[in-house]
Amino acid sequence: MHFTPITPYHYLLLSAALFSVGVIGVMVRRNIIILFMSIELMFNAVNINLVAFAALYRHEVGQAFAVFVIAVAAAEAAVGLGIILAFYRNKETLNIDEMNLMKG
Amino acid sequence: MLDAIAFYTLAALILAFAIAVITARNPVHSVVFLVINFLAVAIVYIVLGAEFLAMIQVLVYAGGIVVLYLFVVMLVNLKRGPEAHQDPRRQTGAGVGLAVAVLAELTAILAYTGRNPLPAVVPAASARGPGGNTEQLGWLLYTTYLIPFEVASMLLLVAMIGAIVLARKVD
Amino acid sequence: MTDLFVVPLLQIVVVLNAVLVAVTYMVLLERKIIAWVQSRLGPMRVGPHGILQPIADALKLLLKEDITPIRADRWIFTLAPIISLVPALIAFAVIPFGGEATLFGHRVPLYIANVNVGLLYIVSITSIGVYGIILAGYSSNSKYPLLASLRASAQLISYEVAVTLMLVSVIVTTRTLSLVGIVEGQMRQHIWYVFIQPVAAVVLFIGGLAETNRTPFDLAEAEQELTGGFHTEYSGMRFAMFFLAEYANMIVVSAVMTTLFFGGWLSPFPNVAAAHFLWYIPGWIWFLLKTFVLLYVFIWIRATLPRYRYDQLMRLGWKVLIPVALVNLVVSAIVRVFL
Amino acid sequence: MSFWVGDWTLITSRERLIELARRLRDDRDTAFDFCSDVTAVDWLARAERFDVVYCLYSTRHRHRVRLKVRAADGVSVPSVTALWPAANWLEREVFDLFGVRFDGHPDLRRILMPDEWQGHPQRKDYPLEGPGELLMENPLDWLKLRNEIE
Amino acid sequence: MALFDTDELVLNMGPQHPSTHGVLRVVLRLDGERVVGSDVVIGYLHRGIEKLCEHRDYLQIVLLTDRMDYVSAATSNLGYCETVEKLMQIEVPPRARYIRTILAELQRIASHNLWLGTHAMDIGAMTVFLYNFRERELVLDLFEDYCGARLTYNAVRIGGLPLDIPAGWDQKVRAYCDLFESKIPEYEELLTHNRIWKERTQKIGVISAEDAIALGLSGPLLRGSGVPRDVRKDEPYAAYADFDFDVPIGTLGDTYDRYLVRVEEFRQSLRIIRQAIDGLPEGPILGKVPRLIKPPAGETYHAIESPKGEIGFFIASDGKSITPYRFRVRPPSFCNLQALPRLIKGHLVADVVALIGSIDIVVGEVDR
Amino acid sequence: MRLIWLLPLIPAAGAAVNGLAGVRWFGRAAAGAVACLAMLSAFAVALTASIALIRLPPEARAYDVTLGPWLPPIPLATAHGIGSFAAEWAFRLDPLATVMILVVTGIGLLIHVYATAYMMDEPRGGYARFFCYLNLFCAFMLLLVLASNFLVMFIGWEGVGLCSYLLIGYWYEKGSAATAGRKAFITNRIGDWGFLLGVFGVFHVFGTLDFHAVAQAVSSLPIEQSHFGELSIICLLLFIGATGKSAQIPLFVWLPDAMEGPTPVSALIHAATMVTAGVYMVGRNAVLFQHAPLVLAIIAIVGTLTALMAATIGLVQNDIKRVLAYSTVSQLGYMFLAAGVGAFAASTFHLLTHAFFKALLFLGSGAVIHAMAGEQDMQRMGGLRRFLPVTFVTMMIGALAIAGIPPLAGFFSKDEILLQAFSKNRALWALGSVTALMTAFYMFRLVALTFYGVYRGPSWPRHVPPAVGGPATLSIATAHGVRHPVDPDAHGLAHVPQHDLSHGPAHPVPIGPAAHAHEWHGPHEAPSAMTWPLMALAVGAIVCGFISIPPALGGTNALERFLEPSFGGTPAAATVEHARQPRADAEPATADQASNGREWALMLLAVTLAGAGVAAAWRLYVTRPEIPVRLAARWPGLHSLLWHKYFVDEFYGATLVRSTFASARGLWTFDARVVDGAVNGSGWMTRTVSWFSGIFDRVVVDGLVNFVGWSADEGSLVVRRGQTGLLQNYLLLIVLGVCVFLTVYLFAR
Repeated sequence: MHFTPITPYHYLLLSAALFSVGVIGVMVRRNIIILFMSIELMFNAVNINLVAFAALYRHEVGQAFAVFVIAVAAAEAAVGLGIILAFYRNKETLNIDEMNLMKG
Repeated sequence: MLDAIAFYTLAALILAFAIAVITARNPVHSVVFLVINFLAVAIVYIVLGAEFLAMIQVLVYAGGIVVLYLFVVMLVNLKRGPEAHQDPRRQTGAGVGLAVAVLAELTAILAYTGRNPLPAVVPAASARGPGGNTEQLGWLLYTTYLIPFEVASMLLLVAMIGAIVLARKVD
Repeated sequence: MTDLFVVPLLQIVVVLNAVLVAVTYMVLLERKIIAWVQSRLGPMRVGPHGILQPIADALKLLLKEDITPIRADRWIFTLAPIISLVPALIAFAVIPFGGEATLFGHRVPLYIANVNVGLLYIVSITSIGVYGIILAGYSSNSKYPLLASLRASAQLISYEVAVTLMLVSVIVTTRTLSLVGIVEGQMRQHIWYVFIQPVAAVVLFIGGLAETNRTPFDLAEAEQELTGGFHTEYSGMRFAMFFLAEYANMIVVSAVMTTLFFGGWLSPFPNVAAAHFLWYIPGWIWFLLKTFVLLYVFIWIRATLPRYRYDQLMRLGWKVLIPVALVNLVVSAIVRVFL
Repeated sequence: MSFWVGDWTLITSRERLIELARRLRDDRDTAFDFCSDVTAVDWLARAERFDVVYCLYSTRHRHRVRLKVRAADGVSVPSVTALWPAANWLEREVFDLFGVRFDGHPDLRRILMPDEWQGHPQRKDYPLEGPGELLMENPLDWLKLRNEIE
Repeated sequence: MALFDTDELVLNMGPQHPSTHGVLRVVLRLDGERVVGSDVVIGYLHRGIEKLCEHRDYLQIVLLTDRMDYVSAATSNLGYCETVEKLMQIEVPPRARYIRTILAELQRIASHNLWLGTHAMDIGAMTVFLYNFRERELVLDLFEDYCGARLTYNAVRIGGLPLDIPAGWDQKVRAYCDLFESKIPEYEELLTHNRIWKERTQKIGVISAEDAIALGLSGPLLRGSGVPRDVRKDEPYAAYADFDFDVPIGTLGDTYDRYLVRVEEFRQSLRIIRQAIDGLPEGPILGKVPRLIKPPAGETYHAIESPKGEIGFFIASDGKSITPYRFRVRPPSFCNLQALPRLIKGHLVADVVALIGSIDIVVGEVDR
Repeated sequence: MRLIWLLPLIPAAGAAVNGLAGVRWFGRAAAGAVACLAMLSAFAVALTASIALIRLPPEARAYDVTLGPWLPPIPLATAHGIGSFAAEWAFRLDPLATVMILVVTGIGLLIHVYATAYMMDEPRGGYARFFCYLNLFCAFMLLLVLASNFLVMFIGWEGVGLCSYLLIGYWYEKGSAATAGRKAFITNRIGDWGFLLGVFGVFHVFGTLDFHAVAQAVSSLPIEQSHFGELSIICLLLFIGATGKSAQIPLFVWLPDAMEGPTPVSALIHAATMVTAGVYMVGRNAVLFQHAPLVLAIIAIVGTLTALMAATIGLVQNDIKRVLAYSTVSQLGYMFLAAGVGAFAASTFHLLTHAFFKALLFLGSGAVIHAMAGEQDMQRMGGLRRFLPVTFVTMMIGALAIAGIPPLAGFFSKDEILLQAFSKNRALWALGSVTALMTAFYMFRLVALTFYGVYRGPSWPRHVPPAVGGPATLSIATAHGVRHPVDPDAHGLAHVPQHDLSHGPAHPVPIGPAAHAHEWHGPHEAPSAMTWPLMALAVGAIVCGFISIPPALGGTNALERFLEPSFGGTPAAATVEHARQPRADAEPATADQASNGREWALMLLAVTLAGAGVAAAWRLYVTRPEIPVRLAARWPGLHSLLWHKYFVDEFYGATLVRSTFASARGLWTFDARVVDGAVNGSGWMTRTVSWFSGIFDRVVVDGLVNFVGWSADEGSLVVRRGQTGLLQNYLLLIVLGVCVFLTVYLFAR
């Protein structure tokens, strides 16, 4: 690893860091909306990875996968936010710690 | 040199705003940081030669999905702060620790692998001339990945219907 | 180095200033045209025929007290007008005002960038502008702006679907996303695309009215209903920014329409030998002329039509424009593939 | 019943008001379906000091009549809102300005004066002057103050 | 937005709001943008005119009536003076009655002009507003010619008129009628067949004939619901019995019908003015009026048709003082405004604005 | 002509649209328009195909279309060894089919149009459902008549039966309608059983189901003049099928009850088209039947008896639709009489004319019922001539036509049948003539009771209702565009619910054309969508007789000539026909003239009889209305017999139904005693055994299971604590997993 020139590894590293930030966000925050945003960060980290690989291998497959990831993210956001709204209606809270219906 | 400057600036921006997203107290602020973060990521895509993806990133992510977040944040006017109650069983510290560990390990792996010198990033677009990679991407999506593409569109449709059903007023 | 840095920078400076001036004078133009429609004179006091009125207005706005409501979300309140204005301005980056011109021995293109995803760029950039309105409404911590911002965001998102779909059918015709390429395509095909895609042109124009929050879709800033809408709580320079953004957006929409459908910088009948005398007028003048005509239509509509209601607007968007756009897209694709 | 300068006036008692009003509204020959106005007159000297006046009109026969009910201070009058929804605000106004209460009114609040206002300004014994602000806000306090001074 | 389950939003429309036509306050309970409940709060402009009048002599009161419905002051003057005339059994000379009719009808046109302009403005059609104000100016000019004032005319006296018409005034009125008649199509062209205008007004705030009568609506609102009631026809006053005119009525009782009714009233007013100008009799303009106006003890109620609806005056005299013992106005705007919560329920915020405009209130008259 | 396969498809498509989409989404106008449009286009196709067919030379007038295989060839044993059972989607357009498709589409179209107005008061969904059924019916009927083999015909056969069931039971909320539908269906099933057996027989004997092939095969077989061979059996079975569908003795009982359906249904299905399917089928297999003269004789006798019996019942019925129903049965009997004497062409001719005038009469009765707000009892009508001029005139034309008054359609066809019967068997002819007399009588009884005399129906408010609102409301009403409530023309289809006065107490939910929201304001003419079809049919009833004027009247018997190839089939069959038909071309000229004279005489007699019937009806029901009452009083037994329709229903009830019930009860008793006893006994055994088993189970097995559960419960205590329901705890584990994986990856390299 050197600082210059910029190789795909740099991008992979950036992606790893972004991913970790997302993970920390998911771990730490209790507001479910922010949780979702952290997940979006993780998606982005993955996308950076894919695009970096696409640049590395000079082939658009990586970008194609990134497109799919974006589509999945959109679907996830739509359904997830729908669930949030439905949940909020019933419980008047967005605190993930109060959403423990799956408790054993 | 220029690309190094660009990369480090962008990386700093992305990470800074990502951290801002997860630390902001007000969810609306989080959303705003998230938008800026996404714009920065879009620029990364451009640098990597994926203009189409960059535009999609802005259009779909920043312009579409995050607006949804903003909407929900504004619709849900909270009577008590969501961060009011913390379940004691949740090991926040362990989570952060593990995340950092993952990062460290990934860095280690990359550093280890990165010792083999790789060619610098040459954006795919410049390799392919002025037509850009949009056309290639289109070909790829509509030939090799046609079925995944259609599946994705079905997924979006289902998600749309699902979201409407979920968010509908029950009466 | 000159071509890489100096020329674009100069271009940016020129375009930015021109746009800002144009926007301020758009306000005057609008006031004048509406006045004429309503058989009165409009501003007459500042300068001959009110020609300096925009400067006076700008000065007034600059010197006005800039109030931040006490319970507003302070920095978002400040950020919102910026978010609103910046996309409107940077959208000009890809608009081709003309072909190429020779200036001081340099061949200078009359556009800042010829991006090969130009059309997508415009769409994605304008989609960012929504944030300005939503955040303005949210951060004002006031009910009218909140209602307005919800209205505006729903409206913009809905109409964006129709507009983008329409753009796709235009792309099917043009086979390129580059705005320069589109103009050149019209040169090559000897026809303005408005004649190939008339439905797209009409829907795009309606969508453009809606996306720029203009009458009859100006619900988000309906003075009579929401006391000014999302910028109710704004004053001074920050209000001016919203104002500038709206007019800049109008110009963007008109310019894009011109580029897509009315042959951009091309003179009328560029391929007819008899009309070659029109070449003596530079392309960018043609471009501005066409844009101006479209802007005039914007203003004309404002002077003529009442305002839609929110639900009617959404109905129009979802039940009329989007189906029309879809049908148009399918038809365009069929024509493109089979004919 | 009286007739003067072309106007018919009926005077009735509070007990019979509703019955009479219903007859006036529903009878085919009277059919007073339109309640033009409800107001009151404060005859200060009289024992039953208020006249509550209902101005009625018939959109079918195009004739008018006035219905009058007398009420002493503090005595309430039955509300005719059930017969003529139009009387809603008009009765509120009479209550606001005269203090005549209406039994059975769905929403008897002040209408023209602020909710916390004291006294009923259209009464003949309402003070007409006072020391500025205090009168404007609390005329009865001012009255008390004046009495103390005297 | 109604898709999502949101809490009810309480929105204070007014007392400072561009579309509440003064200091009207409407408290709306909204579900999304749909009105689920509302409360109309008035009284911000309450000046106690009724109380004031009980402390002014009969002539001074004419001035105060100007200040009630300040966009149609002449009708208020007329209604008041006729009530006192009825109370005192004063005969008004025919010339005065004719001129009073002309003034009342000009006033109706001016008032409807103002209404149409602001109503269209509320719905977003700004050009109509300016067109209407342009023509309203002309009426105000006529009034200025007649009495020197443009808004509060004080134009009628008990027993007749203070002034005869200035020379050439009748010709000006005639010219005005011709001019204005050519202007009505301009408004109609912009609105009547405009799709957006129709979508915004048709089936908005529908009120049936029975409900309209029960709610005590009067004027164009009642006629818009299809009830052919007009005080000018049913209980003719001034010189209306001499003229030939139609009472336009609507069918459905929605905002669009009320608009059509008022626009047609423009034309009917012009018809009346022309007949009055053509048949203007010669003679005195003031009847036999005692020096001291002190009506006998008694009370009366008299109503005329103001542009807003039935404006009635109830005056009780104790026969001893030179001031009325009780002076009461039946304000049409007040009674019509009562229907607002009923009209706006279930509609959207934008319709609230249209309906406030459709009722045509002047808060000066509502609050008095 | 290549497009004849479209004919069933178009109405089927209409039915699909109305049934799939219409019931949920269409308004009345849309549903009606879809159905009528389907019929209109079908009619257009039929017309073009017919014209194309007529243009061909007579011997070439047959056109086959095979759409494709339906069943692949299956080897099956037949009487002549192994045959290959194959079925194709094959259609055949020949002159007979041409007549039928024209009748089905043409009259069907008119009735559709009529029904759009008649059914206007149905709920929106029901309206679309009705038109779906009606279209579906037409599709099946066309399939039936166009079929070129028995199997395709059977689909149509069953399909029309189904549609008939659906449509009779259209007002399924009404008990009597549902019962009538079931009755029709079950009775038809009995007939279908015969038909199906006949088809099996056909295949067994000939090894094919194609009509043409069967006809060819059969023409080479000898005629079973005296013995009752396999052909006769087949024909008898097929005829049983025909009696079911065409309501002949003994299976006619369903048709009168089928009048529970809406009147257009009665007109289309139970008068004009479906009930003629049996006649058509017999005609279609003319060659086959000609080889079984014994069966033909049975057919002729059954037909005659049916005609006579139904006519006698029709004499005394009071329900307007029932009179017409019995009349239909009677006329169908006529057709079978004609078929039985071998005059298939005459039978088809009568089928055609009958389709016109009977549809006309039914629709007219529908208009009357509509006018009387659902009243069907003729006793409660009378004098309607004034109120319903159009209906009156058209129904008069129909009655004249059915009575056989020249020159209306019925005269020619009926005369032809009688002539043929005369030449075959005088007894049949005599009975037929008596029937003709009775036909004229009861038809004019109907007309007289309905349209003449004094009005006997319920009264209606004639005075102006008291004005409630005074001048203000009146002007409101005017301003609102609502017409005045006392204006008789203003209310359109307004009636009072008075349905079922003749059927006992009405159903709580008012249904049928009588269910109206508004008050009934007296009888009134039907809307134009109903009167126009009436007029069109009236014109048809007048002129359609002229297409086959007998030679005696200077005509050429065009229709019969046109139809000849369909019945002849092969030269051999043609010779048979010639041999049996004294009036055929081979006869010498003198015989021709003699027969002409005879024809004249017969015609005169027939017309006289018809006139006598009319006159009698006129005297009994218009000039001296008290006579019928006296007559009924004098012969109470006879009247009761006729009034109760010869007690056939009761007879069936007492014999067939009760015996079925009795046998069912016997079986049930057996079931309860023997079978249940055995079952119960074994059950008791099982219970005893299982009690022991249960003890074992509780102690040993449960103990084991509980132990396992208990140990799992105790054992999972540790694990369960990790199950916090907290999302992030789970995520923590995932990240831990990733971390471990990466560690392994990092150090394992």
